[in-house]
Amino acid sequence: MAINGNYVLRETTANLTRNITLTVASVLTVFVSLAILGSTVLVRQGAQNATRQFEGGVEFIVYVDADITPSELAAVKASLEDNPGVLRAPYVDAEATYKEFRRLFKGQETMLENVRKGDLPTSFRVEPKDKSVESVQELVAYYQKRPNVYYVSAATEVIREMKAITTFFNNGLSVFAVFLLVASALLILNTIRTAMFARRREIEVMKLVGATNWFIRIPFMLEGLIQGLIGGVLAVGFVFLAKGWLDDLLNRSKGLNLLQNFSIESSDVTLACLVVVGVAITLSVVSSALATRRFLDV
Amino acid sequence: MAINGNYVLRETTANLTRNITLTVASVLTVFVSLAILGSTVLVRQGAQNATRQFEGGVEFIVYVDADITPSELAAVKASLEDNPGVLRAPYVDAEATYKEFRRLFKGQETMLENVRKGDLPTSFRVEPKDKSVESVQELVAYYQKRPNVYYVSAATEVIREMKAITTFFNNGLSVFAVFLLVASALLILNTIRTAMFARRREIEVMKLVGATNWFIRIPFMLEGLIQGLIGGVLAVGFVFLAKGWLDDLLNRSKGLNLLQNFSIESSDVTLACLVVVGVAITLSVVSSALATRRFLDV
Amino acid sequence: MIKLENVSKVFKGDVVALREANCDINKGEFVFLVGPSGSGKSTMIRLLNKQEEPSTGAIYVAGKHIGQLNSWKVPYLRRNIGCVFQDYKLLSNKTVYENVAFALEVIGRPRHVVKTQVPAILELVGLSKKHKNYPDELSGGEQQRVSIARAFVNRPLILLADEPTGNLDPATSVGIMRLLDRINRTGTTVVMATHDRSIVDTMRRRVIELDRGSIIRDQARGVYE
Amino acid sequence: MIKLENVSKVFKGDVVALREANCDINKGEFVFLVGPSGSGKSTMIRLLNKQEEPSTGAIYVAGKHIGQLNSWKVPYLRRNIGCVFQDYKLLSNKTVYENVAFALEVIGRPRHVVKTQVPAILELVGLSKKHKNYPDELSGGEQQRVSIARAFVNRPLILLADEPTGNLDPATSVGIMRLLDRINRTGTTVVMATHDRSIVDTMRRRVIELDRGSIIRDQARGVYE
Ligand SMILES: Nc1ncnc2c1ncn2[C@@H]1O[C@H](COP(=O)(O)OP(=O)(O)OP(=O)(O)O)[C@@H](O)[C@H]1O
Ligand SMILES: Nc1ncnc2c1ncn2[C@@H]1O[C@H](COP(=O)(O)OP(=O)(O)OP(=O)(O)O)[C@@H](O)[C@H]1O
Ligand SMILES: [Mg+2]
Ligand SMILES: [Mg+2]
Repeated sequence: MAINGNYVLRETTANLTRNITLTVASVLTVFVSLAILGSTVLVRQGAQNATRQFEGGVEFIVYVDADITPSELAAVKASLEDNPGVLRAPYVDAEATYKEFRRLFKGQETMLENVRKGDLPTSFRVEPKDKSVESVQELVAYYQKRPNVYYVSAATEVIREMKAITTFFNNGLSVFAVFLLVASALLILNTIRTAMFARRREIEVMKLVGATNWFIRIPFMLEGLIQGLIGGVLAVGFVFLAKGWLDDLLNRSKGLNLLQNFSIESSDVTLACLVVVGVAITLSVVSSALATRRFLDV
Repeated sequence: MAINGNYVLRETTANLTRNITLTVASVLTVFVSLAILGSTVLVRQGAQNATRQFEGGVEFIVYVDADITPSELAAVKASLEDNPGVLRAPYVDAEATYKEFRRLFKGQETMLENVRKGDLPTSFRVEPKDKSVESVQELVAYYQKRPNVYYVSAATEVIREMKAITTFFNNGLSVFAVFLLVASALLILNTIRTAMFARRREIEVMKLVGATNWFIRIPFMLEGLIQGLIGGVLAVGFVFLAKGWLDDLLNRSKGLNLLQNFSIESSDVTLACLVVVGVAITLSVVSSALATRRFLDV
Repeated sequence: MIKLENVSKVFKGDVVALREANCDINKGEFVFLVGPSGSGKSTMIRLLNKQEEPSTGAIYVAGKHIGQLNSWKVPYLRRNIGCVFQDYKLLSNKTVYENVAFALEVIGRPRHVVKTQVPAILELVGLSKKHKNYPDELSGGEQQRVSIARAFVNRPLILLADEPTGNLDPATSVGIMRLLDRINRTGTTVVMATHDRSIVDTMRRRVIELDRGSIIRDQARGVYE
Repeated sequence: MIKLENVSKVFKGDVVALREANCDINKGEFVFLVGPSGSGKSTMIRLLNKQEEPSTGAIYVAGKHIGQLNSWKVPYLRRNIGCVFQDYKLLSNKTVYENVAFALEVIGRPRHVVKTQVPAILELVGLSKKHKNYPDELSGGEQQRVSIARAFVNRPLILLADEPTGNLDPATSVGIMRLLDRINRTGTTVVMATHDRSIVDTMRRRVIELDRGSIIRDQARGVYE
């Protein structure tokens, strides 16, 4: 059966405009839930960027001299591996260090030009067995004085707190996002069901004069998809706005310990947008498909 | 015309259960928007508590000795009022100081028992004309050395940043809350309109057999009110949860400058709950009233 | 009881459904409205019920100029007018019993009245056995009879019936006409639009004939044509 | 063309709407279904259309056992069966023209076909002037005629008509019957449920009489009773 494009267009428009309050309410809720979802992704990424070095159980980093010899390096490595207080201490070689350096100083060209791979101190990311403040401090003090150790950098109180706070906000936002995604799904589901319910006589008649199920279903599914997409596009706009606000906030709070490492890169924005659009499409397709399964058995 | 309570109950229940997805979606959205609204109130109050001393343009506080004589006090006051760099410097007397002390140390009984009104240094809240860091520091240094001055406390960088961050989060949350409140209002409006639309033939018949408008309207309005209230009650529950989480966060972050003054009192929780319930009722009554105005002119 | 003074009803697109109609129906009369399809019978009935407003002219029902009635008084007017609609207007989510009971509940009748009146009227229209069925579980004629039961259950002053036998076989139609006749004998004014020649010819009551919106005949003991 | 083998239809609450019905209708026949209100006429028509499933028995339409039809084939079956419903089943948000055109659009007819067929059929049922009106702006009889137009616009093999003259005055009824007769002469099988004695008696076609669900008479050139 050939489906007439003109017919589909006409019906979909009619559906969307017939119950304009419900359409607006759906789009708004989809928008807000996806915006919150997007913000959650941004905050999570920003926090991850800020604390990436100290991910997992890594509590301090032992930087070794740049001009260290292989045997000296082996000695440091052995002293870490043999230490009963150390759980794991993977080595970050020159290659990986340089990559991370490039990431951190992206955009600052002079910096990038003047530093070459060999210039940077390589390091061990140390995860101690006992993570209490005292025992970590003891270990830090010990390695600080070892030969060939350039510098030991410990996860400060600030970073721990920062993790706590971002976890808190992340959890809060995730809770909102989940509730809102459920609400959005229900709403899209519902807008379509309402549209179908309002037209159940019409659907019954369509079936009685010989329309196939897909002929009836397609305009309704398109309606759901369009709602989801509008909400998604608005949310993507919001993600960019939020990125602007965050940058602004970060600029104004230079010097504040807590946020100094907090940064949002454009790849994070892209990720957030992809998540938002992906969820928007999944949400609307699934809801529409579910919604149109009813009212079709005449 | 006597309205039959039994009839109203039966119809309202039927309306609420007839379109259960829409009811759930409405309640969820009302809940989430009110929860965000409640959280906004909590964060705003907490930040206000933390920075209350430095509200307005107050940049530093001059504490005077507890045993200061009235004439010495007058001298300090005069030196502040005559200083061309000072815009305003209201005096906080023993009474007000003690009140604030009690507020800050609420729950810590030994502290409250051992300190009497006269023990506390009274203070001037100084708002300088020029609020740049340098000129404030100059003024602080000057008054620090004046006779009878016990201590000068300045708004630190941390407090400024804290204000910036809370403002940021407040704005973000407010934006979400506003969008969501609009969505909630539209949803309640819509649930009722859908209910009325689904029953428009019934309403037409009711009117034709002689039912008054109020007879028809009341079950629908009750439906809206109930949805709003359920959403509101859930949101109140969430506010208490959020209070718990915040307390937890504050406990874990003792020693972190940023949050040390951040506190949420039970009066703030009460305020948040009142706001939530108030908005819930207003929202649902207004939406219902608007929604039921249609479909009634047969 | 019912009086039309120069009543016209023009729909959009200049469709004149009723043209300068004048008539006067006394309390207790039984009037047939006849005329071809689209001649304005249903329109006239809808005007009496204030379902539609006349374009010009005045309509009096029970002594009241219904065009000047406050809108909040309309429900009270309608409680005195039972109406059998051409399309039945039954509530599809209520059973037969509830459909009829509804007409009483809406006007605030106490429950014991509902409980005695409804079964009685259902018995009268021969639907006692179907009282638990929903409208779409009924045949066309059964739905029509539910509509009649609902219109009469609160003993209105006036009964308007728009083709109450359109979907009924001759035998059942005769039964319904006997019922309407009985209702009329209790003093209720009955106005009935119909196409059924045999019914009009048998009953020999007042006949008002419409043609393209105009009253072309008003005969005391008339026939269909 | 149509064949019923021991078909019964029992609704919930043990309402037997059709009891062990057997009949065989050939291509091109014109059959009246008569019987009192509630005797099962509409039920029989709904079974042919697969609007309802029989409780027992087999129904063959155009050689196919429709009870064993794949559900995705049902639309194609229905495209061969035009149906005039007792309650019209018009779409209230579409105009008369759109209601009729809809039956063609749904089955994917190209636009130029729609543009020529629809006005022609509206002319035939006498509704050319009302093609822009919505169903609730039509009189009962006019709605019924739209329903007939829609049922026939795609020239089905079979035309089922459930009381197509229930709301029509005698003169218009005669016009509709002429139309159905003409449709029948083009080879379309017509099954029509009716209460109208005069029509059945005038046409003298095959009559199947139902009473409380049973076929009690199947007469070649029958009368109403
Ligand atoms: N709302 C409306 N808008 C436009 N035209 C209308 C409207 N209602 C009725 N009409 C037209 O007014 C005319 C009279 O309609 P009415 O329903 O009164 O006829 P009727 O005598 O009851 O016919 P029938 O016997 O077929 O029911 C018809 O031509 C109809 O199309
Ligand atoms: N869905 C259903 N559920 C239960 N009973 C039903 C259902 N549909 C029809 N019936 C019953 O089946 C019987 C036959 O109904 P049907 O509609 O076939 O009668 P009919 O001959 O068309 O009558 P009419 O002339 O009044 O239209 C009736 O008693 C009716 O109440
Ligand atoms: Mg009419
Ligand atoms: Mg029938």
